[in-house]
Amino acid sequence: MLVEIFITMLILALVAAALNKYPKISGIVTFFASLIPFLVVISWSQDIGLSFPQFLKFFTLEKSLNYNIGIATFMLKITPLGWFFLLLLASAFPMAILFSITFIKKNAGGFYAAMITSMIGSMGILLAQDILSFYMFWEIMSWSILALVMRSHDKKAIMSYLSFGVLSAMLILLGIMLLYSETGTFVFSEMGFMANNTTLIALSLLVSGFAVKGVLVPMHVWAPYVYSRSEEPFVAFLSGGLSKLGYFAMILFMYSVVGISVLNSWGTFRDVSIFGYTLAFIGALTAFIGTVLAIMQDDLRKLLAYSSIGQLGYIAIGIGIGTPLAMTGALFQALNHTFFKSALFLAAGAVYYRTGKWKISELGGLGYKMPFTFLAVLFAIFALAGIPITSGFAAKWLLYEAAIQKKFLFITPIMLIAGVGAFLYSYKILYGVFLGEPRHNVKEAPLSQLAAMWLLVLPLIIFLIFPGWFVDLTSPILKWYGLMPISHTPYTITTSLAAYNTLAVILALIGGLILAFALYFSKPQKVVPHTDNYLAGEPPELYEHISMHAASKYYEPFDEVFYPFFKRGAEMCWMAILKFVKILGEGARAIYTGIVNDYSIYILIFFLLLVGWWLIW
Amino acid sequence: MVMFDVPPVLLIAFPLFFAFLAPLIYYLSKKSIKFYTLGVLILNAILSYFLFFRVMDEGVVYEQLSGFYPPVGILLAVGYLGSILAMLINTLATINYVSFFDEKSHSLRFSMLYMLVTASSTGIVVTGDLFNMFVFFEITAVGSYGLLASKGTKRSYEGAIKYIVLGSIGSSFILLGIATIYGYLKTLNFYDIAARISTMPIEAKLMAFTFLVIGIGVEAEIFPLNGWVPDAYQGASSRVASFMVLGPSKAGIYAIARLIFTLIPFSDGYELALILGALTLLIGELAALNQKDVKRMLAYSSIGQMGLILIALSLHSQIALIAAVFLIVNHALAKSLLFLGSRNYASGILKNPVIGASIFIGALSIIGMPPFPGFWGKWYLIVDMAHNGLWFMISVILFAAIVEAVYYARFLFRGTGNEKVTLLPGEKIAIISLAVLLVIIALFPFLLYNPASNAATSFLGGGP
Amino acid sequence: MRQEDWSKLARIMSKRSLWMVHFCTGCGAMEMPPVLTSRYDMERFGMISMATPRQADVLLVTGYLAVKTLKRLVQVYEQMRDPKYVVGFGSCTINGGMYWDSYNTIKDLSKYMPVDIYIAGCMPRPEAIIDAFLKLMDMIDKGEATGWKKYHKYYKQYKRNQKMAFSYRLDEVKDIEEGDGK
Amino acid sequence: MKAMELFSEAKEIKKGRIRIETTKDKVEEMIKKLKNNGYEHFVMLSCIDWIKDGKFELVYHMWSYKYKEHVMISIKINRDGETVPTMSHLFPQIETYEREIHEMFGVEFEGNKRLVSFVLEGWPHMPPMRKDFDTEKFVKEHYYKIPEVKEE
Amino acid sequence: MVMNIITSILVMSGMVALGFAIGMLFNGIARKVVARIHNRVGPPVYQGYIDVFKLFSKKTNISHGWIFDLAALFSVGGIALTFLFLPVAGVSMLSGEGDLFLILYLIAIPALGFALGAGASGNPNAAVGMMRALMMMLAYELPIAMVIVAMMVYYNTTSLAGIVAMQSNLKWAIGIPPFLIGALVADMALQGMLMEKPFDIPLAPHEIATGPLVEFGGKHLGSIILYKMMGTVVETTLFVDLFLGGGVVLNVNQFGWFAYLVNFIVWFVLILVVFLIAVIINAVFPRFRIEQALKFYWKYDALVALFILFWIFSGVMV
Repeated sequence: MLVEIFITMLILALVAAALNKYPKISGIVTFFASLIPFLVVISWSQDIGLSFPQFLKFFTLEKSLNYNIGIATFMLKITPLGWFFLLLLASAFPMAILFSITFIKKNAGGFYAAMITSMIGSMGILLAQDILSFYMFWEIMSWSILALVMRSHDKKAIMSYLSFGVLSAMLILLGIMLLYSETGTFVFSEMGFMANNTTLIALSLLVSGFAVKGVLVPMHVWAPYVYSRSEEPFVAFLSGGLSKLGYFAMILFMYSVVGISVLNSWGTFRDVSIFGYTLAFIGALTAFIGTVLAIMQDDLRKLLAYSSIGQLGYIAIGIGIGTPLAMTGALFQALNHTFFKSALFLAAGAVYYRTGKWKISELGGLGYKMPFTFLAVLFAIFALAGIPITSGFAAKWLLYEAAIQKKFLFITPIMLIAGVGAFLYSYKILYGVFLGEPRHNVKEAPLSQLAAMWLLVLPLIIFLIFPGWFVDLTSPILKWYGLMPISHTPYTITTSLAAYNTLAVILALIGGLILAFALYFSKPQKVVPHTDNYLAGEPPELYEHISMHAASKYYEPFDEVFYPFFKRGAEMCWMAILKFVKILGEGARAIYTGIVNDYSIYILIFFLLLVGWWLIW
Repeated sequence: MVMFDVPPVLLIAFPLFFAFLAPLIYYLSKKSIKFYTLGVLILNAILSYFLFFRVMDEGVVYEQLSGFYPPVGILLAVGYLGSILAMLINTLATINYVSFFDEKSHSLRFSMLYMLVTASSTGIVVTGDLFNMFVFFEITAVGSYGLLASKGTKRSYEGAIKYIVLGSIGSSFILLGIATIYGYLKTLNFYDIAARISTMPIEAKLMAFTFLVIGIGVEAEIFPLNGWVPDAYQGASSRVASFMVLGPSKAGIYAIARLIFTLIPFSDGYELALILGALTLLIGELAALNQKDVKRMLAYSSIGQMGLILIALSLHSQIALIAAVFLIVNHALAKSLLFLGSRNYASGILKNPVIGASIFIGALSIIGMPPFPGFWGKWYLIVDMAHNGLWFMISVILFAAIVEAVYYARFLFRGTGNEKVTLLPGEKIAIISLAVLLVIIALFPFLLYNPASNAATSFLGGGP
Repeated sequence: MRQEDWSKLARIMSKRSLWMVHFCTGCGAMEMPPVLTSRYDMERFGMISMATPRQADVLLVTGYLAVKTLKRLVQVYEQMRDPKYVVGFGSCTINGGMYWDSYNTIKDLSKYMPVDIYIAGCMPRPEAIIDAFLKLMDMIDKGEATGWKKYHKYYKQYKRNQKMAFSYRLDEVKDIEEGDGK
Repeated sequence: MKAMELFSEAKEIKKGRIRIETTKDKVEEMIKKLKNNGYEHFVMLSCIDWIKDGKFELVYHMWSYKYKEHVMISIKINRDGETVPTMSHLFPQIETYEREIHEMFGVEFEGNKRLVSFVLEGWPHMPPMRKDFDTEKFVKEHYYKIPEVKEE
Repeated sequence: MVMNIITSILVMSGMVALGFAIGMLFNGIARKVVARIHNRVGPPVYQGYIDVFKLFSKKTNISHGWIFDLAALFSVGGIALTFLFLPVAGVSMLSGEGDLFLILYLIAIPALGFALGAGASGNPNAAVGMMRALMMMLAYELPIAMVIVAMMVYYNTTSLAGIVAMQSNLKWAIGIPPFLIGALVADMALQGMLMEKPFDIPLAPHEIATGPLVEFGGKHLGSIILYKMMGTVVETTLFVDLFLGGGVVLNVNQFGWFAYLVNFIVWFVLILVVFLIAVIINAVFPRFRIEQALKFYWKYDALVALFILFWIFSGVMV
């Protein structure tokens, strides 16, 4: 059955590609194909110990599958961890497709086919139980992403994605080969580990390879280019969905394959393995650097890209700490990020669809023109910034608690300050795009785009009220790792340090709003247009050519202070390495002089060297 | 499956005979020469299939020629690898010939040379006799000079002359090696030599090995004997370069394999091959990184691939040899595809997505991305190295793969988007068929795995 | 009845919390700093200066007004929230003062917007200013400072006069569009 | 004393102040020459209405920080409709002076693209600085005729 | 059960009302104190009540659309919500249901609502002011986050009520040497939080016409001013809870209602003192430019905070 599902999706990908001339029909076909993974996830829910409503279960699937292709066997099996991440991807994927039905117009067939292929690869990764199938599906996913990135026709994006994609693939290959040579088996479950340096090196290589997909500093250089130049539905899925695969793989290899006891045997720091601590620190650094760079951007997509980097850093923190609290927080952050970042990228696409502009300084005042898009963005941004009006806060709270529980004195302030930094760039999006002076007379986004955004925002609101449901969702994973699920009721989470009661927050907020309403409706009001502003008495109608929108260079003092520190970033280091390799290449090229005499002399020298070798030997 | 037992000699004799018959056909009808050549190549390819299946059925096929018994007489010994390569060379030569189909002035000499080189390359991989192999090498080389020069530009002549010079040096070294062996052992039969090589004095053995490595190394594009490669490939037309990659160079690497496995197997030989392979790989890939000219870049990349194959051979283990077979097949398919597509620009990819996808597949396979054969080759190679703990070499290979990815990306996306694409229909057919072959092997890797596994066993046992 | 009590309370409160916006056109601007600072300290009456007309209750016109300036002044006045009061400083706002024969200076501010209280002098001293404000507070308390109501009521006439001034022609101004300037 | 050396028609009216009377077609050349010889500051452009002669006198004031000299280049044009070429390409600030003089005296400057209203927005009458414009009469007929707001 | 809920709702409403009342009173006190320092008479201390009443009694109210109105709603609602999560004089209303992290993020709700309204007004001054306000927030948040984290680790709880409880019996955090320095650091940060000079560049009335407030008037301005006034109470209470034991001097279980009374009085005095320090600094300082403020907080204040972190770090390791 599982094989048939893969084949069905592949066939639907081909059908979508064949319908290249009819983008909408192709999109609808792909939308149906994109629902398959979601149905698969639901039908597996009972197998991993969750009670989902029975009527949602459309078909029964085998839990594991060994598929022989003649020279190798692919072992696939659903695990709680894989199920959870598949849930994220399978929910974000249909929304991206739904959005693209109206968004993608050129060469739609190729787009949809590549999207489905990337989803197939992701499913394979999440189900893989051995090194070979893991690596193969990883590469299928990576290369279908490349096909999508290529659609941008942007050399920088393609080259940076390609170089880093291959770098990551090679790091992963090296890592898994080391693991294989240590254990002599391909199958994850049969690997028994010794706590030696080889495993440490292997794990470091693997994690740095996955860090490319998970955009951790300093492997993040490709992301801003790719995120800012490709088509929005794809970027939404890439940032919201596919980047999670890096973190899935980190958890898989750190805690399933290698195991916590081996991690701890390399040394611990306050009961957290040094390996995990380093990862957490890199995560915190990523959160900070991503945030600061996001504040400096003017391109809406680049801002979102850097903010994505910053938010993904939190997941790495949680994975690094590795306590039940931290793992729940990391998974929660992964879920939130999937939904809010997909929604934000889709909203950016909707804005572009209507206005044709990406620069924040050229947009403005769309909040009244596209109110539903604005509200979706507002909720997504609440989640991003961790305002306790969406579930975004609960995730960050869990991570903070986990860090304090382990007495991490230096990581926590960095996390906090990155959280505050998120307010800055969030407001830049809100003000620059949706508030302020209206400049475009546009309509609301099309229905399919709105539906996609709102369906993504909805879970954020649900999990705000019931964070306990989320903890239920993750408890199979924690149990699988032998950790105790954190104590909770549907709307409270309790830790050893404090408690968080969402119901109290919501009720108090409602109470506060009632009070504010009472004050607010005490007097009638009239609405004036935006041109009726106090501008030191200067009538704005005299100055039509001057823009009153202050969004260009919005955080200029901030840029002035921070730019000197971020001038020489990771990108320059990578460029230096590239330059060094190029110099090597020049040297290699210089050997081939094009003069036949030289070549003859090479042969002679080689002959003499060999003879010399034999003589010495 | 086997319809009739194909004698291996037919594979060589058939095209040779028809090659010499070609002037007659040309005299009768100038236009039909290309159909004639194509027909011969197709027939030969079909013969090679039969031979392949025969070998798969019966194991190694021996055939004595001219009535003398070995070790005096000439022996043809078609092993598993030989039959795979014979099939590969003949099939791909046929496909590649399709790309020449649209040329207006289809000269007699070209057709003859083409058949000649095909036949002699096949000869190298099916022979069981050292001197015989030398003769075929000479024929291959002479034919290749002509083919490389066939473009008729200054550059192509220059490249061909460089090849002639280096090829002559190589030939003389081979001859020296043969002489050394013959002087001590009084035989040129592979089996005979292999059986009695231990009786040779060590100095003579080393001397013979050195001479032969250098001589064959020129053909097999091993650093530092491969000076002719970039110039010759750059000068030749892309289709000829494609043919060179799939034919003579594969025969050369087969000869190297025979040398280090059958003829003079000793541990330092493997070590030397490993070092040479690594050097060839690194220098080839690094040189390709900055290369602007596409054909020259592909030539450097070819060098790198040869190094990779040599590394695989030098590990002399079952899995590594399987990897080597995969890499050889992958290189023959994908690199000739890329050479054929080297005139296609990024804009062409957009205009013709099928061609674009084919070239993309070729590049992916060369870089070693799953599920294409290049991946399986590298995978098995790295698995074997991981077994042996050759971490440094693994790093070198992976580093080379990154470099490869970078310059292939440049290759795929080069051009400003305004170039006129002038791929001929024949070239397109050839490109697509090669891509289809790659996909078939990608989907059904066991088709290649099982013969490769047999070949590896046979080679490790000292057979062909 | 209750409504009336309510508005009475509102008047008492707002007279003790007059927030001003200066429209500093002439030399009157020089007289304001001493009024605000330690020597005369207007804040003891709850009066502070505000930066924008949106927040302010009192508009101070501190000197002569060119026609071009009047345009801006009208805009600022209309941006203020009701109830709002206008204080005219010095003889320039009353009859043009020393600019009585200038071709570009308006002569009587009350033709263009309702002035609740004028302060005579060229310029008035801080004591006079404080006295005027105390008067204004009295007027607010008694409900006499009704300039803003007048502006709404005779909006057409004010607009006509403003247009006449702005266009430097009397004959071209005919009809004013409907509206009460709220 | 630099300007005295540069131009033969220059007259020193008192110490450090030099007056040059010339015609409008030579002005550009002279300003250029002065600019290149240390008179880097264009102070202002003024206009005088010689109503009896029927002339406007335009005076270009320039100042040299090096020589501490004030040079006044004076030209006379007819009051009725004679145009003057703009000098705003030599010193950008001249554009604003020309704009003002255009508004106040009605002098047309050829080539100045920004002769829009400056202080008087939408002034429909005779330029007010001309001596034949009767200010008092205008004030009486305009400002005093604007009616009071009548309370009904 | 029902009675309990009603009682707690009544208590909470009463506390919110008290908070607003104290906030308005503080506004008057601040103006009076500044006036006295300037050698002026100054307004009466009840001036805050008059101003708020006047603003809500304005006849016309001008809005710039529904997003603009959100500002008024979220700022008052959000600050009331935040106040409920603070332990005030040992009375923990909802502070058991959330912790210090929650409070730090809850403070952002009114600020964000306010920012939405300011942005929606379309006035460039508002945007510039909001930019400065957000940057100021980023600036002071770093030192205060470091100090708070140090305290959390020291007391091994993230709950503010827990921290207050740990300081009972007058074992105030300010008596512990690292937190004495921490209190100074936090007081500097408080100056920025309250937007008092030298960190009042976000408002800067003479420069950008009160920045975010530029388009607010009438009931909108009234709401915002209520939020600001309550904000002073919330922020000073936060400071007092962290460093001065929340003003708890008597044990409630031991002394009953009398303890509540005394605690409330002590709490009021303490927040007044903290507030007056800020006001007095405000009265005598000029203002920093925003990048100067950022550099001040991140260079000097944060450096001292880092020193505290290392201090605690060494203790925790032992």
